[in-house]
Amino acid sequence: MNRRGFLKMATGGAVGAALLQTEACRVPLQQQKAAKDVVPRLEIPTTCDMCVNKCSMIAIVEKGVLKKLNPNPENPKSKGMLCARGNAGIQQLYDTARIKHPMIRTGERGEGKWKVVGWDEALDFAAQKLSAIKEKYGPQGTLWSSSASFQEVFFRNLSQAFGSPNSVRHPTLCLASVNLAYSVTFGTVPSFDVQNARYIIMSGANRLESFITPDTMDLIDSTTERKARLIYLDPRFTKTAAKADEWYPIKPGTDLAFILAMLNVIISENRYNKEFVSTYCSGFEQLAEHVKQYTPDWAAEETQIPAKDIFRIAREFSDAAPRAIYYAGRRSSWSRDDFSMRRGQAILNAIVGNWDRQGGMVPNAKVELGELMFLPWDDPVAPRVDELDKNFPLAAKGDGVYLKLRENVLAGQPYPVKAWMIYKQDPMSAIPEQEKTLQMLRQMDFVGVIDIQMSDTAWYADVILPESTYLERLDPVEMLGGIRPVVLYRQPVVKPLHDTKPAFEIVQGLAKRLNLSQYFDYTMEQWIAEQVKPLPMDLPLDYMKKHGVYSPPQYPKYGSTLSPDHRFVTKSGKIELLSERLREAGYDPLPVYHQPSQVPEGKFRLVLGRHAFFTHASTSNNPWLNSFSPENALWIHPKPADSLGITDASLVEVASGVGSVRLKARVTPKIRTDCVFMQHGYGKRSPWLRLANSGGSDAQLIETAWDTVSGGAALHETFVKVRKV
Amino acid sequence: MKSFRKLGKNLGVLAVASLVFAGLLALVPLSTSRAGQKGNEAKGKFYFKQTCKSCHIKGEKGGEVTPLNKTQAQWQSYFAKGKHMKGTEPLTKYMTPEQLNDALTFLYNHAVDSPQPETCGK
Amino acid sequence: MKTIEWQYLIVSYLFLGGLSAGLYFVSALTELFRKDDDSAQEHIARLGALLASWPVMLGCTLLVFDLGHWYRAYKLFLHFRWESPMSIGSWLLMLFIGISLIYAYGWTSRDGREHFFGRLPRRLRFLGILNVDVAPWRRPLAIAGLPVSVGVAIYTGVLLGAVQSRPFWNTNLVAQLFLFSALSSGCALLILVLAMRSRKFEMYQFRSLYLLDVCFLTLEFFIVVPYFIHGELSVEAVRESLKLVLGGPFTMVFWVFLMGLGLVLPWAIEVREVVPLFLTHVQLLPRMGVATPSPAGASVSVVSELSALAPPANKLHFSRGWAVAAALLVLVGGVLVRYIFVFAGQMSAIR
Amino acid sequence: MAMRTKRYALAIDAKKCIDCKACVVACRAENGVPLGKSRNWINEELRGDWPKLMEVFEPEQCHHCEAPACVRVCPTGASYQRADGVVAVNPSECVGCRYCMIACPYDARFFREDLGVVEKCDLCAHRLDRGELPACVETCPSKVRIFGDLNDPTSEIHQILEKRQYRLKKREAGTGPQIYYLL
Repeated sequence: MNRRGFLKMATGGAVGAALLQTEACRVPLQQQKAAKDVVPRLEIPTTCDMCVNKCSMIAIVEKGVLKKLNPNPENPKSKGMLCARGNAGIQQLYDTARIKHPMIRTGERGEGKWKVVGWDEALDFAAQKLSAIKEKYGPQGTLWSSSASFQEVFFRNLSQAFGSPNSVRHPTLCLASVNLAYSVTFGTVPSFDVQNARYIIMSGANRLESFITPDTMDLIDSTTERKARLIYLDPRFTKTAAKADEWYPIKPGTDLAFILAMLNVIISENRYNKEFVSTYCSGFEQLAEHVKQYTPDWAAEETQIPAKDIFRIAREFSDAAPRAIYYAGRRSSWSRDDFSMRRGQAILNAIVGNWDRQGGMVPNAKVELGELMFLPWDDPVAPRVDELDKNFPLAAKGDGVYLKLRENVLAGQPYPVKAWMIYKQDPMSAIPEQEKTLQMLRQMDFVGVIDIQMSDTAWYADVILPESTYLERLDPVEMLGGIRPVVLYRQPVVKPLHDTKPAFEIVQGLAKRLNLSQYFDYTMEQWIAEQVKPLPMDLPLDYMKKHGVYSPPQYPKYGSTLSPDHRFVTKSGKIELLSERLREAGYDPLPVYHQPSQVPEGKFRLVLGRHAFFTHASTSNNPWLNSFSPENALWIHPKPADSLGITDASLVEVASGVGSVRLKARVTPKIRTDCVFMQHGYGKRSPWLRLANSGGSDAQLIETAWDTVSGGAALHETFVKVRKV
Repeated sequence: MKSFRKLGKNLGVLAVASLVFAGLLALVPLSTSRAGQKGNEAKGKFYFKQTCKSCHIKGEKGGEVTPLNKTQAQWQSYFAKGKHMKGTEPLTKYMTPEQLNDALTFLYNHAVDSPQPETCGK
Repeated sequence: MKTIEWQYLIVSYLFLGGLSAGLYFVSALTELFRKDDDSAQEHIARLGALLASWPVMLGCTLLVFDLGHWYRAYKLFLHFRWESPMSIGSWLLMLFIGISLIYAYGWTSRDGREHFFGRLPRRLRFLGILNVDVAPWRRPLAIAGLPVSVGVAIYTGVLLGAVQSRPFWNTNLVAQLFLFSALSSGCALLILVLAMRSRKFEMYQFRSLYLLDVCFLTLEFFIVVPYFIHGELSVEAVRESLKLVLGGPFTMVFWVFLMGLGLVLPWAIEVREVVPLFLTHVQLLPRMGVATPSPAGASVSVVSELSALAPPANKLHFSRGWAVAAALLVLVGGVLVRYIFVFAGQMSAIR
Repeated sequence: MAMRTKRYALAIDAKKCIDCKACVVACRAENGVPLGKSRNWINEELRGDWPKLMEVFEPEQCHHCEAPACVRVCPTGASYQRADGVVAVNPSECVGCRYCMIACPYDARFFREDLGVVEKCDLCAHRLDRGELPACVETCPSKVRIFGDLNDPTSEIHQILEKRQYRLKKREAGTGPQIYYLL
């Protein structure tokens, strides 16, 4: 007899009494409640902004309070998903540590003494400072930096109308090397149809752990439901590695050797797509000649991946083509040769012919949006301070090269830059070698920051202009190209909680005071009305308000560029395996392998990464997200840890050539013995970011180094000493 | 004969005129090819969209025209010829030379063989 | 998610509840079997009766304060859920407290009551109606209360044992262990109070307490042994959970403090104290029940009559010190049993 | 077992889980779960030695058992089971004795110090009553969880459980768990 039976026997006499009670408590609480008070419940479709992926969601609002953010399944990209960050957007809105009023610095920079002021005073102050610097140094004496946002266009327009050539964006801290590599090869940056691929190789990207995007979901879908193989190269056993079919702890910086050896195998064994190569590609003969030297046996030495595996992977990859992908994805530059590595991937993808095919690379489809037309400003007279033409002739002009720009500003070359306007960016945390960024801030006569939270950069600003969060403002309509292009709408779901403004109104306020009003003489509603005009429905704005997203039904479409007379947007009109543009600019027209610098004795290569519940350094102070990882730790393999006397959770000091930080060790077999790893986003200086103050800041450690072609910050070129404290 | 002479005279005038025009034309491409990249691209886009795009869109009589219709060299030579509607009317009918220069800059910079460095946040 | 939800308040309550049950059980048993003229036994019964209600009431107070809402405790008595050991337990506790209070009232002296009610303020005089002599009801109350007290004592173990998900608990032996540990604690507290306070009686007059306690401790021992045998022969989860005491955080406290100091040592002391009485003379036993007011002399005289057979005289003196020591050790053991089982049980889980 | 017209349950395809915590945050938002507590969570297990490592992520929450131990031991009936199988807590009846937490083989319950009551996953019963999916199910990026009515032969969960093998956790606890871990 089981215990339950025993109890029944023992207390059988009381059954009658029990029956009376059990009935009464079976009425669900929710039902009792619902009958009493019915709160009006609004469902407002809008677009997430916790990272750059622009997932569609539905805000549940009761009595003017945001209760919940649900995914909006109408978006064919984000489908029915909302990640941890998306769900934690509520916390960003109701964060008590938000900047609630415009503020002007009263004490020393970084002292944290602020005066709360009205908008007029703050804008007058900023405009007067900018004008004074324009007077003294010319408009080029101002630097304008910003990151992707639906309202970034207004900030960038202001910088140009002001006459400054110096706007700098985040891509050289992000995906500049990939974009450039695919651009010079295909004339565009394609999307990867991971959902339909059968064979996926991923290196230099940690897609399942570091970033949740539609690609992440599609990858899981293809690897689990459609049995696609995932081959993953990473010095660290990440969550992507946990899900991969094969994981190789490749020696950092040698990915290109692996790719070149694959090219070698595929070409020498005639496994490339001959028809495709002859119809659409140029420079194949030179490529074939070039990769002869890169044998798998040679690559095995370089990469520490067995030659037989390189052979096999190359064969499997070409067999699976065109449903085979060497995945590019979104990521940073890791080495000084990062561009070449990405070029190698692009070439590899090209010669197996997986262009514009289901399960391969697909050029992005677009939905045309209208544009509010106004006569723009005159071009700036001065050249860019980072001297792009001279240093990085192929880099995107509007984005700039962040590290080179910092070097030049610090040197005052070719001219002084004395004002820095920053929108939605935290250079202190985002750029390697924090000490230099701090110097750069200190040498400015004026620093103005538009942000929603007191970032480390805002902490050193002269004036802070608080922006309303994405849940409190109306944004321009945004088109997101891709295999399934979408148009996205972001509308306010609650009234602004504090004395904050959308960036557009801040820009308008500044423009008025800088006598530039003629360029901002319109309303957000007018701007949006022009944008939605070409959409195919009768009342496009009403549609967007009701649905939050529009996606043309005819996608996905494959093969629209697959006709022999199609002209690729390259110099030759072909897919350039050998790049004319690179040759013209004085670079190697084919990817050449350079051995990475070796890890010095007694040191480790510092490798970086992040987890998908954080967006870079911007959400590590969100309490809901921070709770998953309240501080970062230094991953170190048990072997070196033993010899250094480091045990799990013991405090260690990590020192590079430019700085040192202290954080706890995490002794784990999930990393190579010659590397240590730390997560991005911690060790903040700003006391307002209380939760993210813990742990160590990677920005303090990483040394200044960049990819020679794209200018992207090379983040894995730093060696560190580790010692137990 | 008279009429022939007249014709010849006229032809001569025409020839001189055409020579002068050709010379002028020769000057124009020289100046535009140099200034092709020196105009104001943003303004050029504005003029292109405001003026050209009123007819050159899908379904309108001009047919769709985007920067990607031509290569950089083709755009340059098109503007050098300065003729519109299969060479029947001058481009200057629609824009000032300065505006044309801006428009060329825009089209040149986004031509089908132009570098297309893409960015993030699109 | 794994937390230790029930902590020291619950440990204390389980101990105090068991203690009360033990006190009542011993008191009632003594009352039922004592001779009418046996003043020492009557003393034991009275002492047990008067003490029995308090620990459990204190324990219940602790229990209420361990709840998330102390003021919602009344809800426990708006329901009777026969499947829930806690529901049964709370009703059982109420019943027990009621009976034990009436039983205790039955042991109050007439003088004391007169005094108490006589001094009530005028406004409360009507309470004089409560000035009734329940003494005649002592035996019926003892009979009625015996099963209830056993229920209270055993229920604390059932409460734990009825949890399928905690393999450390999920055996009926826990209930038995808690029962005998509770009864033994009751005995021990009586021995302790008597040893510390009584000057009227000779210690040997309370041999029944010793005997009972030795029995209870012996039974406890023979529950612990099969508990391990059973456990080791059981499913993996149970074997796994036993590691908590067989090589885990509770090994030391279990074997040294509970088994050694809380069980074997007091058992040994009590056996050492009580055995000579049986070795001396069979006839001694009935006579020992007779009240002999003079402390030292009488007992010596009895013993000297039988000096030929008896062990040395001093062996028959019950030592106050040993009694106190043994009682304290038993009580500490009683607390430790609950401590170990409450904590280790919650740490055990099916994997 | 009593006949139910509906039997809500979850199937979990753990190999799709990438430990992104979206479900945990969605639940926190939907149900006002205080920081430091959680109605659902993700178990991680690392096996093997470098470089032959293996890591498994497995979301878990209340198993909404067929014979829930928590409901049985609850002294006040605050823990109850709905006709559709959902096991829930009525906070106004809960006295906070935490016996249910101890009785739960899955440690799926937690005590809210601020309210003095025990809480747990109720599969977002209020959402179910509106015809919506539980928050964790809806938000999951890789769609690890499949929610539905086992008694409905047309439901996805019913069909997938007919096709695929599954594992139930701690069956020996005898509570009849209803989270089906797909193999």
